[in-house]
Amino acid sequence: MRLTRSTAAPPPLAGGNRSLRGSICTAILLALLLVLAGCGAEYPQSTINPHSDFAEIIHSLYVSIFWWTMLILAVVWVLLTYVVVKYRRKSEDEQPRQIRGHLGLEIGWTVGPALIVIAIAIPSIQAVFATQRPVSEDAMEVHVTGHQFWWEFHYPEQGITTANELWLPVDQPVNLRLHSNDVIHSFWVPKLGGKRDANPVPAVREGQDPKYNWLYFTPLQTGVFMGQCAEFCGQSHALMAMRVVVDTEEGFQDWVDRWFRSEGADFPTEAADFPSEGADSPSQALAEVAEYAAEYGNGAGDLDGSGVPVVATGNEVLPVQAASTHDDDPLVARGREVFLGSTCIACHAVQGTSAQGVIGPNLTLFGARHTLGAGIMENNRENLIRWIKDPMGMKAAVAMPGVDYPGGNWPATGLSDDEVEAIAVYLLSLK
Amino acid sequence: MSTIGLETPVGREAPAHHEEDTGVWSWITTVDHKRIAIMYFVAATFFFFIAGAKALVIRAQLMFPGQSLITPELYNQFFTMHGTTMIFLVAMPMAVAFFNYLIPLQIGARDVAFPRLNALAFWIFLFGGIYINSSFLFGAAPHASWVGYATLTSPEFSPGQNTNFWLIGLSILGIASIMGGVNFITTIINMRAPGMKLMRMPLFTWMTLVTSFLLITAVPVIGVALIFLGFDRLFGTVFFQPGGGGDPVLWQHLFWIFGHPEVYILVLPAFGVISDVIPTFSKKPLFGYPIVVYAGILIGFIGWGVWSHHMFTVGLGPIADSFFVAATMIIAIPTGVKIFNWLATMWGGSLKFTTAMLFCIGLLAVFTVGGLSGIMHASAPVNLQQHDSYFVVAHFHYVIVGAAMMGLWAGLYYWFPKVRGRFLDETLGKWHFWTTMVGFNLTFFPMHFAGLFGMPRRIYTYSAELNVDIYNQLSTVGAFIFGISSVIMVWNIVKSWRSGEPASANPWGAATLEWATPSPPHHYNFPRIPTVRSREPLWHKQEREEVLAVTMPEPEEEPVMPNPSYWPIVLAGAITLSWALVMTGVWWIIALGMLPVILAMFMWAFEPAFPEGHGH
Amino acid sequence: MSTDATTHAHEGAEHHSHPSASFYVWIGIILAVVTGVEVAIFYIEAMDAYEAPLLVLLSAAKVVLVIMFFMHLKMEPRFLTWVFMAGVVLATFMVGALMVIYHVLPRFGG
Amino acid sequence: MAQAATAAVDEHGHTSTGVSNWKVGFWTFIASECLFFGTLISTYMVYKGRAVVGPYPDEIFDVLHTTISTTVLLFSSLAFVLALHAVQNARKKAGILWLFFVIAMGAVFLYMEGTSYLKYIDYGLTLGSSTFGSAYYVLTGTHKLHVILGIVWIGALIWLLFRDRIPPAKSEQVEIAGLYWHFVDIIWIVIFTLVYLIQ
Ligand code: HEA
Ligand code: HEA
Ligand code: HEC
Ligand code: CUA
Ligand SMILES: [Cu+2]
Repeated sequence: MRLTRSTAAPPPLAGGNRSLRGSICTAILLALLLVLAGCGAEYPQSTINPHSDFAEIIHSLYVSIFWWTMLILAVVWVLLTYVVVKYRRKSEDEQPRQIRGHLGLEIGWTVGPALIVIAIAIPSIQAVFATQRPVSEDAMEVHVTGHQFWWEFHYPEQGITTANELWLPVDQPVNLRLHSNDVIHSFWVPKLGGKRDANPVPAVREGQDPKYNWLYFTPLQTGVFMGQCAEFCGQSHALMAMRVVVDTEEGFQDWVDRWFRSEGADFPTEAADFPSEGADSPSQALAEVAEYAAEYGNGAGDLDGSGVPVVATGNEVLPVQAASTHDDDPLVARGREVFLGSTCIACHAVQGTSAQGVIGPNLTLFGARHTLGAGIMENNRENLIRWIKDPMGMKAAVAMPGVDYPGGNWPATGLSDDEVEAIAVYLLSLK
Repeated sequence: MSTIGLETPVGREAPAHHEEDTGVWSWITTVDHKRIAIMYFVAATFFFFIAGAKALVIRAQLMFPGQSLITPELYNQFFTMHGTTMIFLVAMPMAVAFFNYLIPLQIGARDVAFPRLNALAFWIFLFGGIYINSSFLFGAAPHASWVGYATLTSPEFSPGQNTNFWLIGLSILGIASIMGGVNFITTIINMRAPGMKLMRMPLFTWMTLVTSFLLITAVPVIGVALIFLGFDRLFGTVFFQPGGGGDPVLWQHLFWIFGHPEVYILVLPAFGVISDVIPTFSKKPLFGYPIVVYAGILIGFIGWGVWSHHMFTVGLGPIADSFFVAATMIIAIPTGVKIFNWLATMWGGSLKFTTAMLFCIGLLAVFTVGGLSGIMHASAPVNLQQHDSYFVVAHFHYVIVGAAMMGLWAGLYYWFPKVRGRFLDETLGKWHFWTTMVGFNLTFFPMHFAGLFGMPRRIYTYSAELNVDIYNQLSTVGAFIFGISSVIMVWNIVKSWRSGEPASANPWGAATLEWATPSPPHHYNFPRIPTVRSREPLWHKQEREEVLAVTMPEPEEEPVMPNPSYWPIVLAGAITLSWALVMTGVWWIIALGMLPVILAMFMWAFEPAFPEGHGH
Repeated sequence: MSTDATTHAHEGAEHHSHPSASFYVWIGIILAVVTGVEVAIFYIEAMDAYEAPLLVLLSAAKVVLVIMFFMHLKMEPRFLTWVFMAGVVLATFMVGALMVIYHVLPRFGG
Repeated sequence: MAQAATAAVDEHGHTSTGVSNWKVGFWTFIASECLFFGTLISTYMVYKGRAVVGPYPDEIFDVLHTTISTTVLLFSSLAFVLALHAVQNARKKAGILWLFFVIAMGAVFLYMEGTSYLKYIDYGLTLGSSTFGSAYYVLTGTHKLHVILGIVWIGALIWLLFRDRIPPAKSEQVEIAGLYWHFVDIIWIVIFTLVYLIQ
């Protein structure tokens, strides 16, 4: 809080007008109060508490500009106070000297600020290039897709797709490629650096490169960092948050491994008793899902064959690995069965199962997420049950059906309370 | 040197021998710039309350984390319409009210260059304002923010009429703005009294000229952008549709190419006002007059080359970013020059703290804060943290409310006696000022902190985890205090309109030509046009006597003024209607809608503008 | 702003100072010829390298001719030129700036 | 109308610049129009070479055809100056005749451009087919609308001339319409170069 305290730097006052001085003092006191209120508390989304190289560049720049502006403010306020106090009209027939200007002064207060502007602009421009410098070779690439109203993270090198929680290894440069298939969103995790918009990418002709935005930084400390969509993107813009988990090198590797292990011993391609609403066989159900994905996945930013991804990334079925269900709760097995048998899989994917929907967040390792619903609440059984029953009740305009209303072009799920609970337990078991 | 005019002529006791009509019809058909000005002011104040009420609901909703006083959809409509209304229906028309009243008086003309066009612009503005607000009645208020970024406004993500109301409403208002701009440029260039050289014009007139140039050059840009958007929504073009190769970012360019000059459209009139008020209450001519004029022109000009500072997060690349960083920061220099010249005007003066002067001083104090946070935004890397956070909300309310609005309120207290022949109540005025200062700072200062601690803007609620409740609570309390201050202002206006203390022709001992007319002025302003010999015609004894000898007496024969006409209101109604029909998206309905416009234009063209025998 | 228009000076705005009809015809012919040259440049392949700047230059010349003589801005008070130039300069600046942002900067990697 | 206003607001009928309010106002309006078309042209230029699907400009533009229509429009401007010249010199009949020529050439221009439109639509270029289609039609369509408006205006002038309502002293009414017409011509000069010649 070193920084904010100085906001209150009182311009020194010299005698005079009582009411004016009083009000200025009150203002200063008030500012102090605000700062004090600020000091004791924890600000998880603070812009002035950097934890990455990017954020640090910005912060030191901000601090220097801050002091320049405080200097200017002090000068203006001191002059103003002086003038107001000193030159009050004492009698009605005062005749002040009629001065019309002074060339020296004009030059002075043109050149002075000009110098300050230079002093601010040069480091700013340096920082512009420093924060958009060429990417180093060992940088890890992650493709970020903003959706109304959640985040998708695809790791092309690892072949992982996850949502709403971005896992990163500490001290490892990372290069985020940002885009959106619907409206503009903006990726912002203040402690890890500035924001950058996730724009819908205009379709391009064969052979031309689509234009993506990039955000390149190195997290410098482990921890869970809060972030939030910063570009107004519709009804639930306020509820489009996220977490970035910066883990140790090993922790990150472990997360990657777990992602591939999380599920899938019995990928039910052969299972005869695979139920799906209105579907006679599992293969038909899967076909429906694929069709659905083709149809609606295209919907938002339909870029028909332009070379820009039209559906969310990472929808290929990845190789099945060893099963590992981390929970002995008998509900898990039941939940899994219900989940794979309901409309959920039209939109959601769980690695190693028949659930390979790409319209909603990938739920692999969902149990390991700290939050639910794009970072808006704690991920626990109670919240999850409520969410599955009534997502719209928790987030207006969410594109997901509830138990008794349709959503995102899909009918109500019609699940019973037991089934919902089972699904919740199952999803939480995916760690 | 000169002596300052204290022996001023008294106000007009008896009404002019030409009895002016006062009925409703006379207001509807008026082409008198002074009456149009009053209507502008009343309408803008009305919209101020509407938009302010929305702000209060917004603040109530944000007082505590996780509240749900209103639905997210309604919240989005409220902040969108708060911003849209405040900018296009409050700040701009309120400035235009001052242009209208003062420009002919300050340059020594009897009316503006095109009186009927003036009335037309007013009615279009009013109908456009009503049209865009009527969307609430249909539950379809605009909801995509005042900047309406594509693709959120594309038919796919904003089905329904909400966005159509917005884009059609804004284009209607745009027509009025361009008409106003043309009219004031012509008036100022062409209708100055003998001797009123450019470099003798009052600063307010100068800033009106610059603002008008910004209007006629910036508004067409958003006009075309709105046409594109309308075509995308109604006729299937792909200007901003990524699927068809359109670039949503182009909308942002076009919007801000308009949008940044727009913010100077908001603030320059206020700068003009205080450049006239401060000298009067300092009993000193404006320090560095030509420099202040050039600085204003420069601000308007450079203001054209900085738009992408609203787009640093869009990913334009480091070269473009750097250019816009530098261009933006350069604006600090002419703005600072203005500030220092105002301070120098007061330096060594004899300051009288009337309410008008207090608002000027308040403006100097708080505008600097807002300007400096603008400089922080202008540093692209820093902007990446501050953009779309409450820090920006703090910045622009500090400059808009703290400068544009406060400047106009200074003007209100200053010129009210001219308009009404009565003073605004100074005691209530002081209450207004101090509640404004307290309420304003309490509302918007804490927003800096909310922003620094990571609160994004345009969110209907925020998480308690962010720990920004205290700042939001202070803001909310401040907003309600600010609300009270606005009520005091209106109360003061209403009360003083009826029973304020009578004011003489030049009650403040001011220097400029508008004070050489009785309060209120004749409807023809000047019986005979005075000749001007200096920048402060009323401060130089001999010149004052000459001017007053020409401007004060009742004329033997009244100058012929343009006829009243109801065609402006009819044409404005027809234009609004025909524009509104665009919502149908059916080309022949739109074409049919043009008929009344053409008809009204025809009738207008053939109606004599002047009484029999006076036209050419 | 030294271009100060004082009230009583009618800066040569009288109509009879306008050129004769044949003068206008000559301007018209020049315009047509320049158009012909432009189209020729378009078709001659050897000119491709200089095509864009040349064409812009030639059409700018045509625009200036029309404005100065057909619209006799040359004969009007200086102030009108200022007003018009404000529009032209800003519009040109806008077109140029957007072209640079969209077509030039991407070549430098943004 | 506004000339009259000038007289009423200034007893000597003087204006500060010596030209009428109408003329100052109209030049101001033209400055505004520069930005209007500037934005349309900017957009066309931004999307130049970026259309995702055809037809592309080089596939459909017939430069010779457009050269002819351009030249016609150019000569209509010349006809207008001659009309104004005639009106100013009290040669009413000649004035009317030249104005008829202006309208005729405007109509030829519209006709030729209209046939091009139909051809382009045949090729598959529509408002919504690509950014090229959108930007091209809205830019040139807006220009065409200006031409139509100009024709209506000139029609009204002819009518007034017939009725002897425009004596030489009031020739400014024709002059202002001329400013408009020449401006529309200028815009086409720019469009012709930027859209058709530089592909
Ligand atoms: C009245 C309106 C007004 C005015 C006058 C200004 C003035 C300025 N504005 Fe502001 N601005 C807005 C209205 C205004 N703005 C609005 C409405 C928005 C938000 C729109 C939206 O997104 O909804 C905005 C947003 C905005 C942004 C984008 C923020 C973001 O969204 O990320 C930026 C970035 O550069 C910016 C910069 C500036 C600057 C540099 C000035 C300068 O002109 C300020 C210059 C003044 C000073 C600097 C103080 C006085 C000078 C001195 C005492 C001299 C010495 C000073 C120095 C040497 C620095 N403004
Ligand atoms: C002229 C411009 C102007 C003015 C004067 C104001 C004035 C105020 N604004 Fe404004 N504001 C904007 C322009 C302006 N604003 C813009 C452009 C935006 C951006 C919109 C967007 O993001 O798209 C914005 C956004 C904005 C937000 C951010 C919303 C969000 O991002 O989610 C907030 C939040 O507090 C806010 C608050 C206020 C307050 C409290 C006032 C106060 O000053 C208002 C005080 C006035 C009153 C309180 C009126 C008095 C009314 C009563 C007493 C009620 C009685 C009612 C009746 C009789 C009907 N404004
Ligand atoms: C129409 C597609 C669709 C269907 C069907 C669907 N969902 Fe979703 N789901 C979504 C979308 C979209 C989101 C992201 C919502 C948001 O945060 O804005 C989501 C989010 C979730 C989340 C939170 C994910 C996170 O990372 O926070 C869970 C858990 C979830 N869905 C479970 C289910 C279950 C269980 C079902 C079936 C009963 C289901 N969904 C059916 C689309 C769907
Ligand atoms: Cu996504 Cu806001
Ligand atoms: Cu700006």
